[in-house]
Amino acid sequence: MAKAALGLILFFTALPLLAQKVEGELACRLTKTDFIYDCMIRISRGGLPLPGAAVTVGADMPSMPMAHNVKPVKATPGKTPGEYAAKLDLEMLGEWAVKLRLRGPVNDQLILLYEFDEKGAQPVRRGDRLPRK
Amino acid sequence: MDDYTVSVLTNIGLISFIALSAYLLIIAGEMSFGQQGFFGVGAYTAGVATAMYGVPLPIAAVMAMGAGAAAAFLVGLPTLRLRGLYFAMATLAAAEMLRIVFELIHFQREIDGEPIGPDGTQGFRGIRWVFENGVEPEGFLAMVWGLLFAVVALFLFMERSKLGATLRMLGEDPELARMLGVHVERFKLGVAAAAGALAALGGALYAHHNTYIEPRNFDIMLGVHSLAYALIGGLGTAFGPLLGVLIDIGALEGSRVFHGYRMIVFGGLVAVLLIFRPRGLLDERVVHWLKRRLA
Amino acid sequence: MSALLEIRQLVTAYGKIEALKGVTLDVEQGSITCLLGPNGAGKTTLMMTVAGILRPKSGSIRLAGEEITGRPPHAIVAGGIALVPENRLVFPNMSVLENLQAGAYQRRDREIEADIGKLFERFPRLKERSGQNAGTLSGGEQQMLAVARALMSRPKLLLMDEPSLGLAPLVVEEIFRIIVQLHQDGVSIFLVEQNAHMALKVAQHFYLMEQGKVTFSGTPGALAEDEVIRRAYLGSAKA
Amino acid sequence: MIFDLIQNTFDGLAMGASYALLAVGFTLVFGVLRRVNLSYGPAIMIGCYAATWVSLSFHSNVFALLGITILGSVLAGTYVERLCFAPHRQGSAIAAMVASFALWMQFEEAVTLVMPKHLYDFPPMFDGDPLAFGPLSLRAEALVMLSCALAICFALHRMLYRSRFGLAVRAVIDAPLAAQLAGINVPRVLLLVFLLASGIGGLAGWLIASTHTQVTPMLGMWSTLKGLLAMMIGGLGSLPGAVIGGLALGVLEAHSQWFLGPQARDLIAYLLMFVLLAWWPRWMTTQSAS
Repeated sequence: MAKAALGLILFFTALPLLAQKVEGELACRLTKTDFIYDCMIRISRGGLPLPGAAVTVGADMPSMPMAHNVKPVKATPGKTPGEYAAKLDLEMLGEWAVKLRLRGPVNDQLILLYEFDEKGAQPVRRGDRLPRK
Repeated sequence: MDDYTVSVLTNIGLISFIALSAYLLIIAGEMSFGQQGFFGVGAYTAGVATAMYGVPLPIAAVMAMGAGAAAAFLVGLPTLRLRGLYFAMATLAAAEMLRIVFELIHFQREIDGEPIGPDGTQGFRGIRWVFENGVEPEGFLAMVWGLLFAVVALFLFMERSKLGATLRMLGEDPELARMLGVHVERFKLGVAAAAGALAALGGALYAHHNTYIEPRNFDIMLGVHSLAYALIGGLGTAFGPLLGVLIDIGALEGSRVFHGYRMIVFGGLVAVLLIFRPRGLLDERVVHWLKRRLA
Repeated sequence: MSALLEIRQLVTAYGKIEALKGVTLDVEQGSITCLLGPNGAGKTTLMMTVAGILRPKSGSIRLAGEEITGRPPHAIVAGGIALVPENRLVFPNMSVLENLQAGAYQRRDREIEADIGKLFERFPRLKERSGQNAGTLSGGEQQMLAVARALMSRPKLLLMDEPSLGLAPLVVEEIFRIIVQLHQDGVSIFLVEQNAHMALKVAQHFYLMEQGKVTFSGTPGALAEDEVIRRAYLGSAKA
Repeated sequence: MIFDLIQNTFDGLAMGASYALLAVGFTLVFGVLRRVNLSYGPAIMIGCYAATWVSLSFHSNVFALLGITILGSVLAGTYVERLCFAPHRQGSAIAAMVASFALWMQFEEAVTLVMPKHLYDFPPMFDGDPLAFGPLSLRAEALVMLSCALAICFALHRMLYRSRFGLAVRAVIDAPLAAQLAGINVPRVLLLVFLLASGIGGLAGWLIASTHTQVTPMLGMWSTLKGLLAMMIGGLGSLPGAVIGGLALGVLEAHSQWFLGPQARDLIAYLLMFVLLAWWPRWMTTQSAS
């Protein structure tokens, strides 16, 4: 009985947490090897760092979904809570949809659009589709 | 199974829907360069239904199929009487129009304080029905392949029936079909709508697998890949397109042997196979031979 | 002395179906040789194979002792064989003059203009229409143009595939007059013809082809004497 | 307002000149082979990338790069012809179209493997400001491009109607079997036409790259789609039509972009292509290459 009550209380206190948005951020640096990036992933929930998640990182090319994906790697927890480190082996420079699969405290998937160049990666800002003008 | 295997298998299943959709039109004698558009219609329709209005995925998938069939019907109405090359170019134009329409759609709702919905070129995030309902990747994989097997079974059943015979006759000799009393235009519209629905079903599942879609997902690359899968896999049986997908995504992409060169290998394979096996690996003759062997 | 055209054991197939099943025949220098046979016997296939459009599966074709089997069509034209195809096949959107110029495409000499002049003398009606598109000509005129175009390559051997097909009787007679004239000018002619009555008047040697095989070879006299052939090709043949 | 309209038209004509050039090459192949070469743009891209590579490695003059661009496009074009068009000469037009797309994928990946950056600089044709006409301006490159398009169109017309090779090309268009029987080496004529079109494509690619002073992998798809569109608007298979179609497309795009935005610009272009194909197929398919 007490257990059930505790469970209920936990359930209701957890609800607002569950509804809070999980967000991710990426900071990458190109290693000495072509197209391999050292990436630091920051994951937060409702603005607070989210430690303890099992994070798998993959990537898709937006204009060839399903067929062109990168073998997902498991990210390792970094020094600061909410930070995770992973090595991404991409096939080419350009835009990738980085896919973060989260398990543990949350079961979710985040898609981050980043442009990978010869230094690192920046979030994609979309404007005109054509590179001209 | 590890995550990667599950995701590759899911992708193979998902892309098989659009490959089968291209196959259905090819055996009816039309090569569409635009099935990606209907795949996109399915993805957006189902995504809007589940993420914005809380419709359960199964119902949303049916809605997506309806939308895909309707779009394919409307595109087919003025284009199906065009021959070969002209039909190919018209469907390509139609699919590109659909893609640009996706870019123009900004339609969002506040859900839990977050704007959810298609946002033009920024894409459509948070199609999270699968996660909210606790479907594990393995479960989703089973769902995709279950539906795929159902579709293939339907194909196999159809090919044994009078409908299948009519379909192939339409592809080989539409004039003969007309003389035998087939309503060629009406029949082709029906086929186009069915192919649209099939592509849309694939799109609906894809949107929920990925949780995020954007207009660029549905560009010409996807459409021509689906054609290529059907053409290299073979036009003799519904297993042909599946074989095509398996070769490209399973063997070339999945094995990672050709890491970074896959498009070069696959492109060359398609070009060479089109010369030596114009109707694919599992063409009518091979299928006939196999059937005799198995019988 | 070997024949101008020697065909030995020629086999041509469409996929698995053999249309020619080992054809052997000769066309003598300076002769008009005629090939008879029912529809589907493989006559057009034979012509197309000699002209290089179809590739034989086996066998050999020699022109004046030289092996030409398997050569591409343009090389065969250069070697001295020109085919006047079935149903004429002129270039409909090009003028009569351009049709003739195209016929001389293999040649690089300076006598092309002169040859066109000579052909216009032989076919005055083509001269009248030299600026007109070939597609606007009548059937008989198109046939003449096709013959003239073939002659522009200065062939040693002229192949003609059913030149009288679909033409009015008067025009057919004119075409045969031209054939005789060409022969008198020294052109060797190998003719496929359904109209056996007309062919009997001009040809020196006959072959009969049935189901991809040569079943008869002989002179006009022998042909006329053969009971079976006479019934099949002369008895009911239209004049 | 009126100046905007005129300026837009100017910009449109400038853009349209490059579309016209692309469409002329596209039309040459379509008119003779009755085949759509989707690899047309990607082969041009190969030429531009080859030139960019030379430019980065040897800092060569922009006009020397013209030769490299044309050479690269022609080599890539030869590869496409041998693998996609020669084998399907008697076969299906669609098979050739799909095969040409397969090679497109190869070209795109090959280019990004060798030169992975998303954008490379290409040296400009001219340094200096656009030509000014009162409040209006026009880039000199646009004039060069437009004159090239017109000159090539004129030269091709001369070639088709005045030369021995032109006679052969028209014979092949008119009746391919008869052309073979007349002693014309049809496969060679087709190959040469294809290479000629690739060379024109290379010239177009160089003009475009040096006008925009950049190359990206998008250049391939962009060239194919714009060339295809302009060809269709010009009536599928007519050379003067291709030039007019290109200019019309450019002007249409410039105005729709100004009034409705970039997406609407592309939407309208595709809509036009769709409508032309769907509702006037007879008009589209009866034009011959002249």
